Order: sequence, then C-alpha cells, then structure tokens
Amino acid sequence: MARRTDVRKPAAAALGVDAATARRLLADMMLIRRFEEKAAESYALGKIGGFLHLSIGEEAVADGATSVLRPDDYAISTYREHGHCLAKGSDPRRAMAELYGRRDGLCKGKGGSMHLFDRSVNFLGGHAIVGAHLPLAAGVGFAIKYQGGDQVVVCYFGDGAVPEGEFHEAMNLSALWKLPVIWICENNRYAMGTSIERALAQHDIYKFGEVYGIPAEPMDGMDVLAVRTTVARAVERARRDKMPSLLEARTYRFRGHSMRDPAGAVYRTKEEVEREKLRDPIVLFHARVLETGALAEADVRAIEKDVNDRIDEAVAFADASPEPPLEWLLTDIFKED
Amino acid sequence: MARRTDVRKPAAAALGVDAATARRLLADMMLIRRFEEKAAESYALGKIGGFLHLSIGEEAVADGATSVLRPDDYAISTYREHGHCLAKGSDPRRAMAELYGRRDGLCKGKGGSMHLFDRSVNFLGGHAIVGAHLPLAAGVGFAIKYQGGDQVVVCYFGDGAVPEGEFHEAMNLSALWKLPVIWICENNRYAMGTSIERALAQHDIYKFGEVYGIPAEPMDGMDVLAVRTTVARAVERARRDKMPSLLEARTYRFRGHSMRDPAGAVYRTKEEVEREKLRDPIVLFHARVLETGALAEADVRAIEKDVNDRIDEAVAFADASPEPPLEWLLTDIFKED
Amino acid sequence: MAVMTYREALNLALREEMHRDPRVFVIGEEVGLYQGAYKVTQGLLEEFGPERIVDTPIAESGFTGIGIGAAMVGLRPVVEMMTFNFALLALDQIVNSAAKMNYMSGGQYNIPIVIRGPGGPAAQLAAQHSQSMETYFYHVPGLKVVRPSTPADAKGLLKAAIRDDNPVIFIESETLYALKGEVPDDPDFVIPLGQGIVRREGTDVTVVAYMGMLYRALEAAEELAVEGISVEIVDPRTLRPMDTELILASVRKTHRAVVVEAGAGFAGMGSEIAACITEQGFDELDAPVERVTGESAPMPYARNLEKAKTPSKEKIVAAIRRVCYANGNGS
Amino acid sequence: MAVMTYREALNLALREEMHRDPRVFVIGEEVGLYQGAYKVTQGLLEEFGPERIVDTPIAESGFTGIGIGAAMVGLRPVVEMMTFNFALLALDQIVNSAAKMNYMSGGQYNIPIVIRGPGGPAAQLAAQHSQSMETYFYHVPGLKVVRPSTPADAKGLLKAAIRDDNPVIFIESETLYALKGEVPDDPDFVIPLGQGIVRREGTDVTVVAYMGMLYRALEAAEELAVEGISVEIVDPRTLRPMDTELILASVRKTHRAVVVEAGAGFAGMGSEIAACITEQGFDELDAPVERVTGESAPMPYARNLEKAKTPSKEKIVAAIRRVCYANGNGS
Ligand SMILES: Cc1ncc(C[n+]2csc(CCOP(=O)(O)OP(=O)(O)O)c2C)c(N)n1
Ligand SMILES: Cc1ncc(C[n+]2csc(CCOP(=O)(O)OP(=O)(O)O)c2C)c(N)n1
Ligand SMILES: [Mg+2]
Ligand SMILES: [Mg+2]
Repeated sequence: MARRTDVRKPAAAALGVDAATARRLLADMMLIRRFEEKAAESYALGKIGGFLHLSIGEEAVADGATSVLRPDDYAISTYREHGHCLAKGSDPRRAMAELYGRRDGLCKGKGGSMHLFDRSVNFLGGHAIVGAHLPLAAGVGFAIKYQGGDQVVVCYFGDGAVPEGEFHEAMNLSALWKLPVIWICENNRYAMGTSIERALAQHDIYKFGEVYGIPAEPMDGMDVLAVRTTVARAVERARRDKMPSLLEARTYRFRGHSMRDPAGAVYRTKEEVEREKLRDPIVLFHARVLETGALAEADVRAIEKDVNDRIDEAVAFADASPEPPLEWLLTDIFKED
Repeated sequence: MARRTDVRKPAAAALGVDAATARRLLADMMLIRRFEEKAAESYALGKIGGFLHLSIGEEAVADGATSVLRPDDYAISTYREHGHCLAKGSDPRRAMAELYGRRDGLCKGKGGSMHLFDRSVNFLGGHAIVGAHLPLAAGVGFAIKYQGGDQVVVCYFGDGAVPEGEFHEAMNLSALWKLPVIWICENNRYAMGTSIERALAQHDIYKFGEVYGIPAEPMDGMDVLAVRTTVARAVERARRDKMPSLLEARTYRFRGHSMRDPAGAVYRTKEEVEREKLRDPIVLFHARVLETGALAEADVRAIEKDVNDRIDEAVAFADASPEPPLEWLLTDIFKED
Repeated sequence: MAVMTYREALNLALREEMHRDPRVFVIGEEVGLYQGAYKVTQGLLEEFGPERIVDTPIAESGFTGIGIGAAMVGLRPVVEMMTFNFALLALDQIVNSAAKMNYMSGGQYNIPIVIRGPGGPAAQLAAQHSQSMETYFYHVPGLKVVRPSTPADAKGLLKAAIRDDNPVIFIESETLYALKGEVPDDPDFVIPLGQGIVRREGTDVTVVAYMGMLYRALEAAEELAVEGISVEIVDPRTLRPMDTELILASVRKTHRAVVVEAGAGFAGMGSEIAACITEQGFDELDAPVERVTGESAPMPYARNLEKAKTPSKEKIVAAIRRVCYANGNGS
Repeated sequence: MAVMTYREALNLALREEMHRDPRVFVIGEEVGLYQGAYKVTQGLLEEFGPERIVDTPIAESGFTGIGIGAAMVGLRPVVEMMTFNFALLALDQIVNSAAKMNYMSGGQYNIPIVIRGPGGPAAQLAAQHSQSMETYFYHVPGLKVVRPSTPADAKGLLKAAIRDDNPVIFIESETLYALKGEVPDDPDFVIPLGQGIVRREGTDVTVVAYMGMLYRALEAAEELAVEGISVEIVDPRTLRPMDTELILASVRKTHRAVVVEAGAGFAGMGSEIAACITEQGFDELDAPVERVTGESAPMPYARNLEKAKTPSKEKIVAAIRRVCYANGNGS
C-alpha cells in the first residue's frame, strides 16, 4: 500500500481526532456491523421474524453523528435504526433481545427490529411509516425550546422520505420556528427498488434545505470523520442558535432493502454494488487509523475481539430471554396512572 | 388625471391586446365582481348558507389566466373558485343557483359555493380541503399525457396551501414526470388570519418551484395583462414540452376570509387594506383601456350594464329555481351503470 | 356554578389547565392572533403568550406530529383541529404514532396529547366540511374518544382529557358552541373519561344519544311523554372507553333500546352499541335494538337535503314507537 | 379452469383488464421495475411499458390524488398501496376526493378507481405494518370495499372492481398470496360486487367470516362436525355493499350466528353484521349473535403475543359452542 508508507504525519494532526476517539469511532462502527451480521444469521435461523433492514455500509453516519452528541441529546430514526440505536448507547443485548421478540428486549418484545426505543439513552425510536417521524423530531425540537433546554435532536431519514409531504412540512416548520433539529438524510440512492433519479426532480437533497433558508450541505457518508465534523457544526448551530440544518449523507446500503430482498439486485447492478463496497466506511477508517498511526493493528484486533465477544454475548442473552408473558398483549396500550 | 392625458400611443400597441380582447377581459372581471357582490347580498338575506368566500380583488388572476386557455383545457381550484369557474365559461345563472342550493345549480344544489363543478366547460371543481386538489391537478396532467392530448390544466391554490405536504408532493411529481400543469398560486398574503410571514420560511413562493427545476416566476396578480402574458408563456411550455410551471400571482383579497370574517380586520390593518385597494385590478384595467384608447368610456358603460343585467338575471334565475327534490339526497352517491 | 356557553366552558378548561400545568400548550391553525376559528381559544394568546398558544401554518400532519413529538419528551399538547374534517390529513400520525407509541415502546413513551376541535354536521358546509368524524378514531386501540354534549361536560371532560396520560380525541360541535348551561366553578372539577350519564329518567325504553342528537332525542321524549311512553336517555359522553355498564343497566330496566347517531349508520357507533346491548343483554330485550342514523350519503349543501340527511325528531319518535309497540320473541 | 395462486389470479385480472381497456393503468410504489413489493404486478412492466405501469416515489397522497385526478378525465387507474397500512396517508384523498366527487358535482364527475394492496395481519410486522384497515373505509358513503378470500374471487372481484365506475377499495392479504385454487379462464368472468357466498353448508349455526378468518372458521367447522354441530359459513366477499340478504337467509335457517373478524372488535365489521342480523332477524334468533374478534391492542411483534392477538380456531369453536348450547329467550 503505497499511501500508507508515504504518509508519515503525527497521528493526531492527520486524523483530526485523538486515539481514544478513533478507538471509539472504530469500535462503534464495528459493533453495529457485527450486530447486524449476527442479526442476519439469526433471521436465517428463524429466530428473528418480520422485516429486518440492515444498515451495513452506512455505519459511519450513525457513528459520526452520535459521536458529537451529548447523552441528553435526542435521536430518532426509521425502521433501519439498529445502528442509530446502538451508537446512541443502547445495550446490544437488549437490542438483540428485542429483535428476538423476547421479554428482556428494549421494548419488552412488542416493538421488534423496526421499533427499537430506548428512553435510557434518549433514543426516540424506530418508526416504520416513511416520513412520519420527521414531524415528531420537529416536536422534540419544539419541546427543547419550550423547556428552555440546550439539547438538540438528530433525525435520520432516507432519501425515500424526501418525496413525502411530511418532509416538506417538517422542514418548513423547523425553519420557520427555528427548532434545534439536525436533519440527516441518509441518501443511499435507493428507496427499496426506486433510485433517487426516479423519485425526485432534484437529486441534490441538501438543496431542498436551501429554499427554507436553513444551512444545508452534503457530506461523505462513508467517511466517519467527515460526518463527525459536519454534524458537529450543525450541532453547534442548533445548540447555540436553535438553527436547524439539513445534512445529506451520501452513503450506500451494501445489502438488499430487507432480508426479503437479499440480493438487492433487480434495480442496481453488481458492478455498482462492488464499486460502492470499495468505500466501506469501516475498511476506510481502519486504514486511516493505521496509516496515521492513531492506532496499531493490535489495537484494532483487540477492538474486534471485544466487539465479537459483546455481540456473541448479546445473541446468547437474547436466546436465553423468555418470550413475553401472554398477559403483556394487553398491557401498555394505555399508561395507567 | 395627468397620466391619462399625457400618454397618447396607438391603442393596440400600448395595451398589447386588441379591443375585442380588452373588452372581454374587462367584462369578465366585472362579471366576477358583480356576481360576488350579489352573492354577498344574497348571503346577508339568508338565501345562501354555509361558507361563502369571495375573490373580490383577485379577479385579474382568473381572468388573465383563463384568457389564454382553450375550451378543452382544464381548470381546477379551491373553495374560493367563483371567479375561476365563471372565467372558464360557466353560466352565471347556474353558478348562482348552486350557491342558492337549487336544483338548477351546476351541481344540482348538492355542492354549494365551495364545490362548483362544470363538466361542460372543463371546470374540475372547487375543492375545500386546502392542498388536496394539487395532486388531482397533477393527475389531470398525467391523463392528458397518457391520452396523447395537448391540453393543459391550470391549478389555482392559495398561499395557505404551500405549507401543506401535498404541495410538495404535487410539485415533485409534476416536475419529475413533466406534466402539463400550470400551478398558479394566488398569493394574497393571508391564509385566513395567518400572514405568509407566519406560515412559511420562504416568502417568495415561486422559489419553491426552482428547487424542482421547473420554470417559476412571480407576477403582478392585480394586472390582468401581466397575468395573461406570464400564463401564456407557461401554457406554451406545457402544451409543447409538457413542462409544468409555478407562477406566483401577487394579489390581495379585499374582503374577509369568508362572510363569517367580514372585516378581515383582526390580522391586518385598515391602512394595508386601503393601500391594496388602490391596486384594484378592475379600476386599473379600466383606466388602462381608456388611457390607451382601446375602449371608450361608453364601451365600458355598455359592458357594465350588460354585466349587471346578466347577474340580475342570474339572481332571478337562482331565486326561481326550486329546491332539489328530496330523493336526490340518495342519488349520485354512485354512478350506476 | 356559573352559567356559560359550551364555548366558554372549553375556554375556561384550557385556561385553568394551562395555569395548573406549565407543560400544557395549545397548537393549531388560527388559535392565537385570530382567537380561534370558532373562538374557543379567545383571549389565550394574550394571557399565555405565543410560546404557549402556537399558531401554525396549514400542515395538519406536521403540527400534529409536532404535538406527538413534544409529548414524547414531557409536554402536554392540546392540538386544535380547526375542524375535525381536516384530521384525516393527520390520521396517520394519530393512529400510527400517537395511539401506538406507548405499546410499541413497551411502555417507555406514553403520549399525553389532546386533539380537539369541532366535528359533526354543521350548517350547510357540505360534503367535505360537515362529517361525523368519530368513526375514524373509536375503533383504534390506544385512543380515547370524547364527545361532550353540555357546557359542564365540555369543561369537566376537557380537563380530564388534558390530565390523561394518553392520546384523547375530543370532538366538539359547531352547533353546540353557543349552548348555555351551568358549569361548576371548582378548578378541580373533572369528569372521568368513560362515565356516561342518564340525561332523562324513564321506564319504557332506553335511548342512547350524544351531542346534537341528544337534544333531538330529548324533544322526542317530551313528545312521547304525552302519549305515556316514558323514555330514558343515556349520554355516553365518552365513546371510548364506552360506559357499557350504564347502558346495560338502563336496558335491564326498560327492556328496549334505540341508538341515535348523526353519522351514516353502516358500521358506526350505533352498530357497536346495538351489538353490545344485544350480546350482553339479549335475555333482557323485548324488541330488537333499533338504530336511527344519518342517511348514508355525503352531506349535501342544499338546505332541504341537508335536513333530510341527519335523523329528525320524527324519525327518533317513530323508532321509539316501533320498539315500544313491537314484541320481540321474549315476551 | 386453471389452478393458480391468489397472487397469480390478481396478476391475471390486471393483465386481462389492461388488454381489454387501454384506459386502465397501474400506479404505485415498486409496481414496475421491482415487479411489485409482493409480486402481484410481476411481468406487467415488460408487457405494458412504463406509461401504463407507473412506479412512483413514496408519496401516497400525491399518487392517489393523481389516480383520482386521472379518473376525473377519463382514465381508470388501479392504485397499488404497497400495503394498506400506508393508505392512512392518502385517506383524505380517498374519503374527501374520491368518495365524494360524484356526489358533490351532482353526478358530473364519477371516479372509476381501484385502490388495492394487502392489508390485515401479517407475519411479525408489528404495530404499524400489521393492521386490519377495512374499518377506515367501509363506513364511508361513496366507497365500495372488497375483501376476496380465494384465488377465483381475487380474479373475479378485481375485474369487477376495475369495471366499476366508482371508487373501490380492494384489500388483499399477504398471508393469502401463495394460496392456490381453481380460477375460471373466461376473460369475462367477473363476480358482481355485493354478492356473498356460502362457503360451507350447515344447519345449526351461521358463521360469517372472510380472508384468513374464513379458513380458521372452516377448520373450526370441521372440528365441530365431529361433535355433530353443523356449521354454515358465509363469506361476504364485499363488505360494502354487504350481502345482507344472504346472511339473513342463512340465519333464518340456523337461528344462530357468530361473526369472526381479525381486527379489533370495537365498532368493527362484526358490530355491523351483528347489529344488522339482530335488527332484521331478531325473531329468528335463538341466541345472541356472538362476535369473535381480534384483541383490542396494537399488533405486538413477539410471535406468541402476535398469535394471541388474532382469533384462534379455539376461540371460534368456543363461540360456536356457546351460541349452540345457549338458549335465548326465543326457544
Ligand atoms: C408511508 C410509507 N410508504 C411505504 C412504505 C414501504 N417502505 C418501507 S421502506 C421503503 C423505502 C424507504 O427508502 P429510504 O427512505 O430511502 O430508506 P432506506 O430504506 O434506503 O434506508 C418503503 C417504500 C412505508 N414503510 N411507509
Ligand atoms: C386541510 C385544511 N386545513 C384547514 C382548512 C381551513 N381553511 C379553509 S381556507 C383556509 C385558509 C387558506 O388560505 P389560502 O390557501 O391562502 O387561500 P385564500 O383563502 O387566501 O384564498 C383554511 C385554513 C381547510 N379547509 N383545509
Ligand atoms: Mg434510501
Ligand atoms: Mg391566501
């Protein structure tokens, strides 16, 4: 690898983050990746049912964005939310148990893969109606302002949500009322089998932000550090000035839309997928940390082992957790005082 | 009037339209105005019920736009549609009878002021859910293209519809699929009591068109000729290239939102209303046609008399028309084959 | 006790609850500067300021979602639908976000929200603006649905709704806003959701009715009293949870029942109440339960057709007579 | 007759009607290139081209409105909802535009549109993706609502729906797509909307059921046959207009009835059918009509809870036994 031997700058300067941060960023991306690989296995075994949407290839967005949030900041997402939930700090054991539909799951087994919620880390859920959680995020921003807080809320959504009316309503309201929301569009260029060219008259999604007069920019969603710095700027604006931002993370999903679209091959070419895999955010960041000397290969191996252990443990935990008791069918419909 | 004696150009050149056209434009605006003044009287008499929304002050938009349409072109509108319907060629007698809820009304008395429909002139209705008729208009554009026709559809809507999600969905779909729709936003700066500044993060509504890559421009909605020429360009683009346009007509409603908001005075100042009334499209055009010599004062008086007669006749017709028979409550729910 | 209009009672309930709990705010179209399309929020902007009385653009899904999102993190929004006809635009938010959030999250995120505004037949507002909307809500697990018929109920039930930790759909009526009645002053006067009330005692037949139909049923009862038919009238007040016990107790006394409903009948509230009475009170019934409902048509504009659309006093009287003279196979 | 799956029968119906009438087109998410999220439209893009098989972005209100607008001026759209759960986003268009247009316009603009896609419980799809959606539609004047239970019905009813001049809500089922059955070849085989069918003849009790619940009811009937209880099963096929006559004819024979419904029971289809049977067949009934319905909860994800949510064969059997052993006051 020519580049790796060529470049010999002091680690911190070259990477822009210290070793501890680099370690955490890498570990978190690997954790998400491993979690989902294992989830796919469990799905094949029939341990997980329904829809399972993997974010493999998109880990840098969740990881980079969350890395500049405070624990009391909020995040809210779609049905493809394992990564956002784990990055925000959820226990992988309870997340996996939720995918298994077990009583120790984050939502007592009632939510499943598409509806992870974790109040303990201010993760406001997985929402499965495309576009519907955007107004919710605006509401969280509204509440922060109402309560006089300085938190922010990050709202992840796909390119597929942009043609929905609620995208527009949420953009306008957040801009009009200056709500501390960081809109992060994970533009992986497909909504199921529909490419962005077939869905939108404007392919540069961030440009939709400009018309509302809010800061809007694209970012390389495969580069965890690029995401981190771009989101950091947006967080700063939101925290200080209650100014929302629309960030377009250019990313790609390596797998199909869900486990029921395993190849994802009808609507895109093998070549395209292979080409995109060269941008694998974990591989790239792994290379960068070594290249810059921020971490050594042994560090990475240690991280990997730790991640694998944690996920193995998560699977074991999920498997051991019992089914929810039948009475739970009729609890939690209302909060009883 | 200094200007009137100053300017002495040949009529046609100065006005940009011939005398016959000038006559029609003026007559149609006057007809709409008179129709609505009479409707307001009838409402006060209890002959008309429910909501009655007058477009007084906004006549130039309907008139100017329709003047460049063919009879086989379509128009679709909101609940404030008397003007659009009459301009499209509906019989004022049957329109008034509809407002009266009588059997000879355009819709047999079932629709009322907010729901005028007239198939005979391709007027696709008054729709009273803000924003909901925008997708319908896109559908009409879709059908024109599907059928290989070269008609266009004009869709009128208020500034109040712009914050609704359906506005965005309709813009995107019409731009994406190149549908022959002419979007005309009648920006009268208020949605009921909400000024545009309190409703939209972007006050130049036409700019919403730019982000979808469609031709978009503002126009003086109080100048019937400005509307006419701007819409003519859009019609040309739509007819030839199936290219939609977003036109923002800057206009003003002189009355309240509806007869239940007679003064319209809580949310805007008297001064503002008085100032806007100086832009009265009929007064302005009346002055222009005299000024340019296109019409003489006697012509205008003749038009006025004719208009008054037609509207008196419309009121008499409506008044004489019987109530719909009770059986009609249960007809037209379905079309029976 | 003070005498006030239904509208004033609602206004007072909002005012009291906003004073009581700083987390309560009002959001919707024209609720502030315009003082409410139907003036229910009159004066609130002045009293509580624009932070708590929030005027929105026309974006029902957007601002309802904002209410729900705010409720997730600790606020207690009152969302005004200018009229409930427009709630269809927000229905996904109401059904898929508000009603399910507590359940999907395994009890982590309850949604204390009230969605209120007028619904039901209104004078000559025609097909899109004059609809009985409760049908879209009462079927949905996770929602409570209130339809208050009097000024006192308007106040007591709205206060209960605001204090409830769950989503409550609160549908008022344009035609009742000017109705006057006695309203308790007690700032802690609340009427628990799920409690119906007997509006008129009687022995021969039970009539279930609410909102405008309640008043028509009361007139019908007066008329029939002259003939010696004694009508008991039950107003459920809350459609969900429904006070089934109260209705059944009345039917056990009268052995006959008529359910009146302004909306179209097919699979409406009347169907549920009729099915429920029959299921749980079959052996008590001396005649089949009759439903008197609006005709199954969109609402026409013409005055005479509109009048014929909604159950008249005459139709209610006729139905009561039928069940009273009828002998089912039980007697 | 050919044997094919429910999915193939739908596909064939679309194909035949598109060949028959050039005004028919299909529009929706993933109907073309992706061959349909559930493959109902497989092969149609290739056969009819992108002008008539129209892939849309995710904008339910937008593309449903496009369908309605196109129908106003002469086309006959078939709008696919990827699943009916998403139809809530288009409900305003369906209720306030499609269902009312002919009426509001005094008969000038009828809307020949079919809105179709899967609905009802689906395997572990949880609260937002596994709902019985018919309840939002069958109450609405101006809509017809179809729920076809077999491959033959799927074909015959879809063809009837496409040929109908009015808005038809056509709700399929993910769990039935792979079901096989005989389907007539005749390209003019249509089943008129509004005609139910007796799926199993019996003498002791009438069970009304459709879609997945029909098959559970059939199993229950088999089990009870062993005990000597003879169950007649009626499948309404069209929920609106409902074939009341067929149901009542069956009840006049059996004098007992059970209505089964996958969705939550409160004010559901079962309430309507129960109320209707009781109203029109009271003197024929030997026991109150029983409703067996889904539990009133959002759909949980966990397999065991999900199973408990929807009526089981056991629950249906128990209800049938109850009405059979019960003696109402009529016998
Ligand atoms: C309102 C709505 N319509 C359709 C669907 C079905 N659906 C689920 S995910 C999806 C594609 C979304 O694509 P995108 O927003 O780009 O997110 P990605 O899957 O790429 O992460 C669709 C159409 C849905 N869940 N909600
Ligand atoms: C979806 C919806 N929300 C609210 C209303 C109530 N409403 C009727 S007209 C109107 C204002 C619309 O303003 P605008 O679009 O600017 O049109 P204008 O009245 O100025 O012509 C409102 C809020 C409605 N009819 N539909
Ligand atoms: Mg995508
Ligand atoms: Mg306006």
